[in-house]
Amino acid sequence: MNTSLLLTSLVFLPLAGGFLLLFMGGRAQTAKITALAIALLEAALACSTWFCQGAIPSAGAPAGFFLYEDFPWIEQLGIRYILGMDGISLLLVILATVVTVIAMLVSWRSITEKITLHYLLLLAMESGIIGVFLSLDLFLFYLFWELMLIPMFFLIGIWGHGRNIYSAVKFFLYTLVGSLLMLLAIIALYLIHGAQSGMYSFSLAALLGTHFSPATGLWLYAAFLLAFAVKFPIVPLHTWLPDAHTDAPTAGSVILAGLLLKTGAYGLIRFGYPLFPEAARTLTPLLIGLAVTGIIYASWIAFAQKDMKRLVAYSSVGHMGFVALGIAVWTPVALSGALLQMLNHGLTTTALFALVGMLDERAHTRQIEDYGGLWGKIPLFSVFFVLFAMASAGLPGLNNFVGEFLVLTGSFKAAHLATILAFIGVILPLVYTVRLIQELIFQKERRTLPLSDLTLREMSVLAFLALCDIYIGMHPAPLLDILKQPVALLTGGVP
Amino acid sequence: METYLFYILAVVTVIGTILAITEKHPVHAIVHLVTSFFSLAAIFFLLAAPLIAMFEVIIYAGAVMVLFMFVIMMLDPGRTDQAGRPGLRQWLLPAILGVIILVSIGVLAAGYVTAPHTSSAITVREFAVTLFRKYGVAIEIISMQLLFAVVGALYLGRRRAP
Amino acid sequence: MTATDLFIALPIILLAVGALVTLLVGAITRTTNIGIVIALAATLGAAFWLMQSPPTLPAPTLGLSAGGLSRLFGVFFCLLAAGVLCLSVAYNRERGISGEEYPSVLLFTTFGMLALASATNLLTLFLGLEAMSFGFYILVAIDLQRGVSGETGLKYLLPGALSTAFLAFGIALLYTVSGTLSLHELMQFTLTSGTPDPIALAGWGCLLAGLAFKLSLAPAHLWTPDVYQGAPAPVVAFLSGGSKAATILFLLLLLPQAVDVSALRIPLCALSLFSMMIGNCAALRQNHVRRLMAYSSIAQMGYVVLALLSGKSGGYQAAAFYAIAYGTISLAAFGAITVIERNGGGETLDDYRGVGSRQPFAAGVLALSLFALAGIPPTAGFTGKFLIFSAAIRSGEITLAVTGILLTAVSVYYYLRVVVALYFNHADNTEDTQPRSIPTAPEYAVLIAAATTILILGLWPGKLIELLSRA
Amino acid sequence: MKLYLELIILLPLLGGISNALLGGRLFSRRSSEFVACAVIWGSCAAALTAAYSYRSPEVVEIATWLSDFDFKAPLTLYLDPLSLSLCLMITFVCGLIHLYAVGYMRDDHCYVRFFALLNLFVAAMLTLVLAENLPLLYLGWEGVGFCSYALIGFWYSDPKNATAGRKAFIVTRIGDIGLGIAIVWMFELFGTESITRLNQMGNLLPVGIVTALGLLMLLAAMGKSAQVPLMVWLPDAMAGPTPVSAQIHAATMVTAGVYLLMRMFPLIGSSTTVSAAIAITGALTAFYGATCAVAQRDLKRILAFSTISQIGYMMLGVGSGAITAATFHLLVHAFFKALLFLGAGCVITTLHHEQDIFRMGGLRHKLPGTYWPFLAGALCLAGLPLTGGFFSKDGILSAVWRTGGMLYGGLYLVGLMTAFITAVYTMRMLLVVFGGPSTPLSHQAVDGADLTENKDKRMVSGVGPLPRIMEWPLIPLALLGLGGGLLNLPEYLGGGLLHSFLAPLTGHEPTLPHATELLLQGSAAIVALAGTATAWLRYGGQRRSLRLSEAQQPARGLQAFLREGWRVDQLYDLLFVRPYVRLATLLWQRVDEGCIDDNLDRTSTQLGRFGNMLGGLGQGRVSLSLTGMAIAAALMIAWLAWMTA
Amino acid sequence: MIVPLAHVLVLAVILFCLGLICTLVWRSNVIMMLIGIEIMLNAAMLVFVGGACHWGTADGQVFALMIMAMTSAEVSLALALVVYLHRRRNTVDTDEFRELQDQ
Repeated sequence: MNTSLLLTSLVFLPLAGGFLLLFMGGRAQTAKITALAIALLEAALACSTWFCQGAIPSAGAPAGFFLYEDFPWIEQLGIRYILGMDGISLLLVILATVVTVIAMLVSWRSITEKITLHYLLLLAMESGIIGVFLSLDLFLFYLFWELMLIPMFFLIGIWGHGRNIYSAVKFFLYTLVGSLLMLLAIIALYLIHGAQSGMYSFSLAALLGTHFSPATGLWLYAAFLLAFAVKFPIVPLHTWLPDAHTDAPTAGSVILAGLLLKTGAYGLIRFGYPLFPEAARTLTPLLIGLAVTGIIYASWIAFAQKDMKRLVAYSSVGHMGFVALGIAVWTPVALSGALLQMLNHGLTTTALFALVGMLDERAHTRQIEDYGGLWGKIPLFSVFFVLFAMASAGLPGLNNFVGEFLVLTGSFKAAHLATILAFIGVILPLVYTVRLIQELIFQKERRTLPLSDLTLREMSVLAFLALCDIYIGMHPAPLLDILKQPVALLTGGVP
Repeated sequence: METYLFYILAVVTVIGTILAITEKHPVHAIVHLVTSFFSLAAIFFLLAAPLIAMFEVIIYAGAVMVLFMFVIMMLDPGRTDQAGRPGLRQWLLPAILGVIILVSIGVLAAGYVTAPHTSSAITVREFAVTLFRKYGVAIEIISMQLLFAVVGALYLGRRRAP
Repeated sequence: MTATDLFIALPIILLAVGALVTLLVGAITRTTNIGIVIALAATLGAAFWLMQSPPTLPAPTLGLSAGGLSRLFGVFFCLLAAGVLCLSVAYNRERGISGEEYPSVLLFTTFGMLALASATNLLTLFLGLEAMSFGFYILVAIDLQRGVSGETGLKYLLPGALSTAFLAFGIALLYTVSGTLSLHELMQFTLTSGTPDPIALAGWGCLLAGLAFKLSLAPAHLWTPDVYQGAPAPVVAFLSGGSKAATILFLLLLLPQAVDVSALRIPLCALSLFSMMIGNCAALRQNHVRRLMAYSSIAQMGYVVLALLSGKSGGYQAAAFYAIAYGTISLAAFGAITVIERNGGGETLDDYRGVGSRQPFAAGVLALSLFALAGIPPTAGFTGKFLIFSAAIRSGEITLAVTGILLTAVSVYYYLRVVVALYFNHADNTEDTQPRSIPTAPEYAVLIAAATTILILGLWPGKLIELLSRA
Repeated sequence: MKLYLELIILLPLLGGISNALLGGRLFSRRSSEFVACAVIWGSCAAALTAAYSYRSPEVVEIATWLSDFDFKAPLTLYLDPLSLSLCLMITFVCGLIHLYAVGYMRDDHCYVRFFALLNLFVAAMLTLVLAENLPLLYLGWEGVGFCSYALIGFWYSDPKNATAGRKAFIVTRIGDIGLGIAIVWMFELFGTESITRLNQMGNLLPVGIVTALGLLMLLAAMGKSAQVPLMVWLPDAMAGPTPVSAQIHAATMVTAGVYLLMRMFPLIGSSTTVSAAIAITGALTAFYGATCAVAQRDLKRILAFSTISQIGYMMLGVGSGAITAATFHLLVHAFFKALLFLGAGCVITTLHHEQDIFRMGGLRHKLPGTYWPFLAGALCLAGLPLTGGFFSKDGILSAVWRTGGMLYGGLYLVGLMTAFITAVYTMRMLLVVFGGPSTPLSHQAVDGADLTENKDKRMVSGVGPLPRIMEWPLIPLALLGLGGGLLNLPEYLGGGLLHSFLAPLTGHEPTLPHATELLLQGSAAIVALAGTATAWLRYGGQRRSLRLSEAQQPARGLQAFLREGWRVDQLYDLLFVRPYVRLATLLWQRVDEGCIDDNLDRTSTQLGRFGNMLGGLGQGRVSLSLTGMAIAAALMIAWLAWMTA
Repeated sequence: MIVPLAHVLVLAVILFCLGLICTLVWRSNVIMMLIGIEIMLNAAMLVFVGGACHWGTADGQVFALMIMAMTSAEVSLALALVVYLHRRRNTVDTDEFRELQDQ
């Protein structure tokens, strides 16, 4: 199998497909189907990379990367076009393609205006996100990093509801403030490295060996951390997220929770820690503290929410706290747990947002107090809802448990107190989850709402996600095996 | 002798200018200014620039000031005083700014010592050579500009249907 | 005058002759468009000549040169003028700006810019700049149908004249110190003299004040929003793109030669800081799109100054790049604004509501250029900012760089406000009353060209950077 | 052996899944019920086969589960006497309860969900019991928790039921924090999660750490086994259908905590502090449960408090190091408590879901098929001599006595007192429910309207006679309860079967001299009889109607205090629940939105205002524009002239 | 050179500042503002002429001449504008023209 341009096609196929959609302006139905076909093709392509793990990478590829592409781009500035895929990227790319397909499917009917544009933006965002997961040149990374903001901004702004404009702008600004400082840090890194080695380059592999004075390293790392922490989001930089989620359309929420949040964690794993190991170590207590605070704080707040989407959004913050904890302690088990948790959170929260979106689509309200007794009315929906809610609450046997448990196992050694507090944080999700289930699924119907049970399309999406959840919950070994090598390389653990 | 003349002319220039800018009637101001420009022209003459001195008199004191005069007459023959002289308070900030610049550059300039440069007098011929050889394009530009001044003025001045 | 001189001067002559011919033709026939066609031909011809002519030695008798930077900027000015001309056709027809004056004055303005670009001495430089400004004095007030036109002219002319006085005085002081007007000799003087002469520095103070007006740097920026609001949209495109670029070029030609930039650091810092701050903050709640763009341009020029003050570490290239990038973005943005306003749209954000669906093309280009101004990749604006901040960090201006980047984040807010108005707010009933209007072919051409350039400069800026670093 | 063990767990799991996926569509009602019961009995058969072929403790690895770097937690099962005996008990009792449930749920149209969850519960419970490593145990642990939650709230349309389920889930989960921390801590300490290996390594550690681990696990056990102070969920859990109460909240799940402690006893038992803590918890709980049970008037709540109390005994046993006795009591208790619940279910079904004992009466004649087994169960519970309950309870008490010392002496007394109270409330229940004349059920609310609320919204189709399938599972249970003593006879009667069976696990437990043993048993018997007598004096014969009329009045004083479970619920509500809810809103609106978000918004507003101010500087005057330039010039010139010169 | 260059410079600066003050002060009369600018430009010319005299090169004089020409062009345009504005609003007070400003 010739894999020479596989990664490039992986990145740009959706974008190219998106442009194809431009020429279908009026024919919304065709555009929709084309978009889905492209997304499915992309997913197939992504899955095909699974089988490339044994491939012999091209010369110059860093260890662990089985697919690697390196071309000159802006030579005058030492900017190269470098894409690479290792186990971490592989899983996240597959997640990205899957979540995009799901995002398309869940918004199949709810989007009624500017349909073509909607799907175009989804595809563009997929490109951006996959680009983030694959690029190994900081300039390229930054490009994709910013690029994925714009489609999301439009998604929230055009098809959102409520205070969608406020939320869209807030989302954009919040994330931009962080990433702009990161841009400065990237430039500084580039200059420092250039001054040291005489070779100006943005390539991650080249920059890894740069030495800093502790203060410089700390500042640069802080800038990186800020950018990633906003995306993560780590408390107290999370306040954009509930707003953005609440006001975004279903597809937007799905992608936001399923993918965008992962980019922050990914960035920290791929760039933040490896580039500034010493600074990272210095700030580890801070990150651990914030992570645990986030777990407890966000889960606690989630309990008080009245809007389902907002509740799920806060739960996202809490769950990502585990990821942050896993990354912060940077032990092999915790890190692979964190990565798995990213995946799990991507699947579970996607499903929850999809479910909430389905309710919203039918009854046009997201207030918890408007619902009740769904089990009697739409049992199929309810079964899935309980399943995913339980997964999100960390019920063993379902996927989230695996990630959280590995994170906690791995982090206990490094941070006793934090882990103990995080354990307390484990039950808080249960508190709001059972409350949500009770108010929504149980009790009596509080208002007569035009609800109908899942359609075949919706059911297939949810069934797929449910299977993934259970599979990962019961047999995470294949995924953990894929992560083993890259994680070992990053943390210096023995695979 | 010439040196004294310079200082006398300088004083006249400055006084003329001060009178011009404090005069509330524009026509009077123009008259003061013409005086000032005449003495400035004399200074130019003293500074070995007879040609510039001539132009100063012809163009500035003559053409430009007359143009001003025309416009003043045209616009407002009867009500020139109405606008009135600016009040004292309005003078404050400009005066401060002016003084800052004056003192800054003035002090620097006063302390500015240059090696006496053995300069030969600049003849008209030299002037012309410099003008046409060295700065050929400049004449081109300035002539275009004058042309377009006419174009612009005509455009602005053209009466059109309201 | 040798053949070389002629070759070098040809573009300028072409433009001058074009301007005169336009005037003459205008006097003979009243067909409006013929003037524009001639002007277009002149600009494109000049651009073509500049592009294909080989680089040559300076022509001493003319005070002109055809170095890399001059030619690059010359081409840029000509193309910009051509673009503006294309934009003006339909706009002027609708606004009733007729007559040969418009194209010929525009040509004259371009002529001034080109003269400036190829100047080798301070006199030509100064006169080129003044000719350009002079052209703009007329252009901004050219739409006499509008009541505010005269006021616009006044607001540009008076400060312009004052800035001329400052410039002249500044150059005079420089001349007094060095005894030469030639840039080349000036450089040698600077190199030999060691510590900068205080009088020369005072002259630089005057110069900077004068240029601050042209670049609309705070605190000499107050004219900008008013003029942007009052002038015809294509003229604003030219003013914003061309005159700024020309002024930057003026500085680029003068700064490295005539003075040790480190001596000017604090004033430049202050100018940069104030401009970034005032521009970005004042635009935040601005509802008038053009005023908003004016404040944005104030801020953008602040970034350019940041590049200039870190000139030695690549800042000059960055500033040059940014000048061109910003010019292109301005053309795209104001081109789109031209189209939108021409089609009966108002000028405030409220009027822009729903334009995204009524005029998708223009709105798309406007959004693109706004994102470019905000410095979002992959656009020219991002590359420009990237270069500027690289230079700033390299020269150690960390504080200013961080402030600048934070203010960039602030600036995104108001750019987004426009985007929000374009796409997110649905106008309540205008959807029906205002039909979808289609840009004319020239407008299409210009907007597509500008948008493409923005993207190309964002994705493959290597070529331009190389040209600049060679120049 | 691997196959048997796999079958034990897989059968209920498959039954549950197939019922969930196919039930209601492909399966008819009958086949659904059949599948549900068949898998449990199949599992029971597998357990029996396993027992038959059991030679020595065995570890069976089925598949990998969690495996990451040095962390390994495969799906490994461990069969030893303890888990085997529990397996047998669970499959058998659950099999009977499933059969019973077929009758009990005959009118409910949500039977698919019911049976699927019930099966899943059994699977999870068996996983818990058979797990060889702690994460797997945790899997089962949480699995039973979830099933319990879903089944308590089975009749979800009543908010009270759902709330009860939620409460159960959350409170047990609080205890799980302890288990979770213990698991990861042990991994850090030993680098393994295998229970067998952990149990061998207890002596490698300083006592302090063992104590901490033990206390953490005790916390988990408190949650799961409804021990003080986490016992509040169990009485409310009675909101579920009665088979659920019998299966989950009496026989199996609630004993999981005890099981955990027994399982890990080799590790944690080396710390006397832990033992004492367990014992104290147990004794306190036993006393608490018993006192509360005395005052209840809801049949199922009486049983619930008695369960709490009985599990307290088991904990007491564990705390005294008497694993055998605790296991013994666990098994016997499972039988008779299941029996009691099932009997109560029969009563309740017959009476149209009336649960107030003071509105029952005379059922002795009406429901003889229920009465006699129920009587047997009550005798066991009351600990009347020669019943299984008597022997098992006595085993625990004698173990406590044997441990000796001030503390255990006191605990013994508490245990004895509790035995007395137990006899009292058991007999009270028996006498009030079955004794007296048969009273027609009055449907007018007498006092607490809450009691009638439990008559849930299911459609009750007539009073039809009790289905046979609901009565006959009582009989084997009654036999086992009564004859349970044979499982582990006291030493002087030839020694216990269970004792020797468990010996490899528990090692040699010291025994008391026969005389002391007899003395202790005698005193226990006396206490039980005294209790019975007291109950008879108060509720027997004519006095019963007196109490009935007394019960018309709302409860006051001590009685109310006890009936409301020492008002612990209210206390917790005040201390934890309300602050939690309040703080959630507070954090959200004051901190998240009020502080972080509002400040950001305010900053941006201020920035905008500042900008407006800056924009207004020009005022549209050209003169100011000139002034601005002049200022710039003046300042720059001044700076350049003065600062650089 | 009959006087030190410094004295010429001082005179020029004085004139320049007077011109600046005139421009800034006379906001009520646009014609006076223009006059102020003329004074400033004259000051610049003085510096050029002085410089030319000092260095003995004609460049300064040429520059001064060009300034003169440029100024007259500028003044003519400016005055045309003044006339135009006066025709519309009947005033020469610059502060009367405030249609364009931040709302």
